[in-house]
Amino acid sequence: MQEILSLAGANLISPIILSFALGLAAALARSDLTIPEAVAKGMSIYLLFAIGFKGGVAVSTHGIDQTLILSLIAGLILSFGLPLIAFALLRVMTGLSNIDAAAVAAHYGSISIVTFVAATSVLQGRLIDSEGYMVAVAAVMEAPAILSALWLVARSGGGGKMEPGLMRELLLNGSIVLLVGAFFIGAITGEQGLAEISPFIVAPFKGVLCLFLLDMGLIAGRGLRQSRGVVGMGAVGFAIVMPLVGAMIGLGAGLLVGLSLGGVVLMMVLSASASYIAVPAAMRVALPEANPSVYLTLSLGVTFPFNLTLGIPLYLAVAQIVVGG
Amino acid sequence: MQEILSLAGANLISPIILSFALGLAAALARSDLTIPEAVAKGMSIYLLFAIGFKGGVAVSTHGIDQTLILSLIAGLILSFGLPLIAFALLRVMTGLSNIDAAAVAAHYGSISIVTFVAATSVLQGRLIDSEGYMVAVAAVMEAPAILSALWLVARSGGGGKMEPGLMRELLLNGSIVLLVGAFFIGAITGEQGLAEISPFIVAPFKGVLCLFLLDMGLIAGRGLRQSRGVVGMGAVGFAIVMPLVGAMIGLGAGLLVGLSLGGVVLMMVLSASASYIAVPAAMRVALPEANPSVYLTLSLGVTFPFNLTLGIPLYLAVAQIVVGG
Amino acid sequence: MQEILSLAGANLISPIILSFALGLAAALARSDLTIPEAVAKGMSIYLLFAIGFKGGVAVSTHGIDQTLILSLIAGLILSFGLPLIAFALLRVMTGLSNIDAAAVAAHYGSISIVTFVAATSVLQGRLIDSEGYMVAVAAVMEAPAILSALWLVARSGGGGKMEPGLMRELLLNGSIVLLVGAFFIGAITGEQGLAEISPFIVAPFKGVLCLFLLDMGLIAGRGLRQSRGVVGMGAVGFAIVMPLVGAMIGLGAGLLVGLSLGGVVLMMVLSASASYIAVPAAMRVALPEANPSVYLTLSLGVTFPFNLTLGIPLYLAVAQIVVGG
Amino acid sequence: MQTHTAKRVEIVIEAPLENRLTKALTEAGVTGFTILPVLGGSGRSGVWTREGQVGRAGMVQVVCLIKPERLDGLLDAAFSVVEKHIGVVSITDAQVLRAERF
Amino acid sequence: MQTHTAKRVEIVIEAPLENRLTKALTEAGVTGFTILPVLGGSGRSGVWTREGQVGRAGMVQVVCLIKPERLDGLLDAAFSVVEKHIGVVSITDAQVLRAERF
Amino acid sequence: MQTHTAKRVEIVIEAPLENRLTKALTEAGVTGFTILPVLGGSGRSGVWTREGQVGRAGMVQVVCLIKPERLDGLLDAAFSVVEKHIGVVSITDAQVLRAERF
Ligand SMILES: Nc1ncnc2c1ncn2[C@@H]1O[C@H](COP(=O)(O)O)[C@@H](O)[C@H]1O
Ligand SMILES: Nc1ncnc2c1ncn2[C@@H]1O[C@H](COP(=O)(O)O)[C@@H](O)[C@H]1O
Ligand SMILES: Nc1ncnc2c1ncn2[C@@H]1O[C@H](COP(=O)(O)O)[C@@H](O)[C@H]1O
Ligand code: NA
Ligand code: NA
Ligand code: NA
Repeated sequence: MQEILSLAGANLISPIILSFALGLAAALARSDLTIPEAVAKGMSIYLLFAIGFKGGVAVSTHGIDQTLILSLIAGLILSFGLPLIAFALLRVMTGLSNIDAAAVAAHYGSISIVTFVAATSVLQGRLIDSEGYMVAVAAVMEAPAILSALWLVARSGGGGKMEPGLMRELLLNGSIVLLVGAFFIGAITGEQGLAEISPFIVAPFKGVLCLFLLDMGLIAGRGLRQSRGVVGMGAVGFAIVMPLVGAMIGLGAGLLVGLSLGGVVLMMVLSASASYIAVPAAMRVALPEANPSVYLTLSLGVTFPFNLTLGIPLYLAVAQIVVGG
Repeated sequence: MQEILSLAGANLISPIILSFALGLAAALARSDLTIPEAVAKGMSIYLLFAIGFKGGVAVSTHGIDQTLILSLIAGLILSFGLPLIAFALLRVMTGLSNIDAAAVAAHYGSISIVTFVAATSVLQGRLIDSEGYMVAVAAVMEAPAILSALWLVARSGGGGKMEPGLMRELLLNGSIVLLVGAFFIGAITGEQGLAEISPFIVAPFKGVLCLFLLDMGLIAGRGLRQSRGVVGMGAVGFAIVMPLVGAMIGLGAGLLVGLSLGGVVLMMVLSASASYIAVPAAMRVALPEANPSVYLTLSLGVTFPFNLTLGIPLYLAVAQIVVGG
Repeated sequence: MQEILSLAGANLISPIILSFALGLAAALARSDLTIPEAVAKGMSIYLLFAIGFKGGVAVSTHGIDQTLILSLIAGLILSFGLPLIAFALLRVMTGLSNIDAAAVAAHYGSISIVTFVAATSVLQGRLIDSEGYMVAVAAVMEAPAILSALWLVARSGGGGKMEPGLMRELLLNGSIVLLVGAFFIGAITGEQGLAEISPFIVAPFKGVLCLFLLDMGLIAGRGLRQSRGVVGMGAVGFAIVMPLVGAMIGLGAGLLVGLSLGGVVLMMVLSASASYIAVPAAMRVALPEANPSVYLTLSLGVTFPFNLTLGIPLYLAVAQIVVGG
Repeated sequence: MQTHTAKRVEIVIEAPLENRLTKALTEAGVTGFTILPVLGGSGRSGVWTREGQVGRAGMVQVVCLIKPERLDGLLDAAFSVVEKHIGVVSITDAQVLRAERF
Repeated sequence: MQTHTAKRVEIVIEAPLENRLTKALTEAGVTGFTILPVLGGSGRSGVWTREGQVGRAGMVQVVCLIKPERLDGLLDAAFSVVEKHIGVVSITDAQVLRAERF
Repeated sequence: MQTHTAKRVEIVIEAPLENRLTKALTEAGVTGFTILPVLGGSGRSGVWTREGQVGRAGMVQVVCLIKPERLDGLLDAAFSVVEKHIGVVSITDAQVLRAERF
């Protein structure tokens, strides 16, 4: 416990977390600080490219593990399955309509790549290795949750049919393509490719992440300010319980698959995190009746900061106890 | 004198100044070279974050000086007081209306963070240390001048009443929040935080500053081209005399407060520089009758390049003579 | 031959080329991956500034070669002359109208700065030096081809008169001004200037180039997708034959002028490459009747990837055989 | 100068729906449209802004100039997409140059 | 398709005033508006462009669709903000779908 | 509130022509205009988008509010530039505040 707290404390005063807090505070205080949309998108492209590339290089260096396929399958199952658990929890803990609950559930089955990146950063800071292909697992977990959510809605007769073209859109979503593409470029060019571009994708990475989290803080704060009263205490409770539940299931999956300590932590983080970029856009197409304030407030306003500050160190501590190391 | 000239000469052929000159020349020659608004804003966010952070780290390393509070108070007094001097000078030197004169005065009480950054860069190049908290002094000097200007207008019965909400807007202005926020992040995370993100905020800093000054040159040149005939010789004279007056007052303040050589130079630069980002926007709200061409031409078109090229080396030389070192 | 193939092979699996391929594939698969316009423009400004600056520094270090003036003259002649050859080839190989053929010809007389940058990168990777002022030759070759194209149209009575102001616009085109301006800044500030900003313009250069080529791939792919059926096989053939012809003429010019191996390769690359940024915009003003799909598809969709993948290693191999070294 | 009667239809719609809308319009025989960016706005579903957004967030404005007789087809097509979604549609009477284009 | 008469009000105003305008509109009972970015322009106060600007420079265009009977309230509110400032206001007759939204 | 009759002219034109258009307008005595960015569109010359573009690609929308009696001069000026180029021109009847400005 002591250790968890000191870990969490160390985590809390990193520039990354403090940048997020700054953005959050600025937005709540109604400062006019904003980051231009193009710059925010540019940073997200940079982060996806860098994280994908580095994952690919790691695979090219360490070779393809036997557990690679198992991990991808585990990711798929988790992404399909977690929304069902989330949906059940939401039915118990909140009074959300079927459609809103399904939309929220889709977010929690999918993942937040920034949370993943922040966790990688914490692992690196503690010199804990992780499987490079966890990036590919992240990519695999982006979309399936949406299908589960649509199925949940269809089952209860609430529409939510699969729009023609939506499936292709989901799979060829810009972030997935960039992450997977950069992964393959990294895997093909390997250490030599990395050497060529590492002053771009390795050295300044954490600094860019700070500014990106500043932006996420701004957006989260703005969302929280506008959604006062939209989400009840039950929903907020869900947004903290669900990541814990997800992380435990991710822990089990990681152990079953046989991942290293770092890999297990990342699997927990993927399971615990909730999407707030790709899935919201998909929901506007597939479940337009669902209220965006609800799912954005929960995933970006509650779960994201929870994971960033307390979640990641907690998952790491738990994994260290279970895995040892 | 000899030394001042050689200092000024060395300053003039730095990539930073030449980039500004390139932008200026391109705009005057009506080239279609432009930097997208989002990129310019992105660079300004980067610069504010980096300069604030580094200031905070410096404070965390060198400890909080006794003079910190005194410097902040000096900054406040300067920002409140300089507009009064500027206004008096403008009344003598130019035929500007009360309102235009007050608006211009507000700009000269406030500061130009880019001039500050350029001065820091020159100090670093000469290995002269300065107090990290001068960044906080810069933040403190951004807004008060606006209040003085409004008071000047109100006194002469010309309207310019304090709009409701304007005060909060001024204090929670994006640049102030970012600068102060990054300062605190730097102060909290210290050298360790800096080590994590220095490949982002230290190494490429000067290069980004070059491109940013290219943009400033483009804007200044465009402004000069469009405002031919709007400002008379008297006003141009003011825009060169006022920074000299401001610098001398800043010198006095710096000495009184007991700053180091570097700190004195920065105090001079802050007093000598004129705002061209935050104050113009505030003037559009608070003194809409004032002519933007006048204050933008003077602060960005005349004073900014003057400080950048001749002012900074001059202030440094004077400070070296007075302070010694 | 063996060597050319292995060179081409090594070239093909560089992160730069693979990033282009990723963009191309994403666009052809209709992924919604896009890079914001402002970010793309920001990257192009960065690349032009960096390449110009480094060229200038090289000149300041190695001194001005006797061949500088000759190279500039050679560039001028090539840019004026290549469109005539291109036009003749187009008349033979395709059924394009006079106006379309002239517009395409203008593109092939001008240059692609990204192809130039990629070639520089390959040369550096092989530790082959080149004349720094080749950047200035690139700048000189941007515009003249447009005049030749207009003359070709006027000769055949098809309009295309020189719009008033167009000449000034061409010469003061943003990219030319930035490239030449940065070249002079580099030449003036020399090694010392470079030392100040090299963590910005040297270290991350290749990484930025990757993302920029990702964007070029996206645009090229989108263009190819939309222009199916617009260009026939003859035109595609032209877009591969013309760079080869251009490169051979560039080889001759480089040898005549007396350039080093690296310089000869760059002269070949400049002659072989076709513009897809500056010239298309000029064509919309000067030859609005010409079909943009035709010239963009050929220059960006065919010639650009051809040069990037096969052309550069081929030109290098040929130059090595001819020049030796 | 000779002008021709036309309708100017302006549709504000969520960005993730843009492709579906333009596809529906094209299928309804609309041959031209222009898409303008939107910075932010306010409506029954609250206030929003594009600032700092990363995904396909926000809205766009699609502008179509069409011959009056094609208005109904266009509105049907637009409505089929906008129906369940956030967004507004307005129609104004306009004159256009070069009628052959619409 | 059933359409309803409405007014389309388009206000070009300086960006630093945007919040004050939308606040005044909201207080005047305007329930929806859309904000479009502006690249540049020209008027009595000269030519300007957004290119390269860093601060809250430039202008924005605020578009409101409203029931005709609410036009006067809206114009009063808009005028109170625009009055002393740079900016233009235009009103066109429009038709809208889904009148319940305005 | 007192309003005045005006014409609202909206011209979608290729970005490389923007300067030529605004110059022609100014020479025709048009004293004010506003330029809006365009994200993309579709017409006889195909589909295009601004995304990822580097040069002066794409189009812009120029909006002019003018006194009705100046419409013909404006259209002649606009047409002289738009004529051979890609682009559309629409005119709507509008009301404006502060007629002295147009
Ligand atoms: N009356 C209106 N006038 C102009 N734009 C509107 C209006 N109502 C809604 N909008 C736009 O449509 C978006 C969604 O509206 P709503 O569906 O009412 O939330 C808003 O954010 C505005 O951008
Ligand atoms: N007649 C007009 N038509 C369209 N926009 C205008 C007009 N007059 C002014 N504007 C816009 O309003 C801004 C300020 O106008 P002004 O107050 O006349 O300087 C201009 O920069 C244009 O963006
Ligand atoms: N009917 C239309 N309505 C609105 N915008 C149009 C229309 N036709 C063309 N445009 C715009 O004008 C551009 C060029 O049109 P075109 O000359 O037909 O290729 C298109 O890409 C659209 O942005
Ligand atoms: Na998850
Ligand atoms: Na000052
Ligand atoms: Na060429």
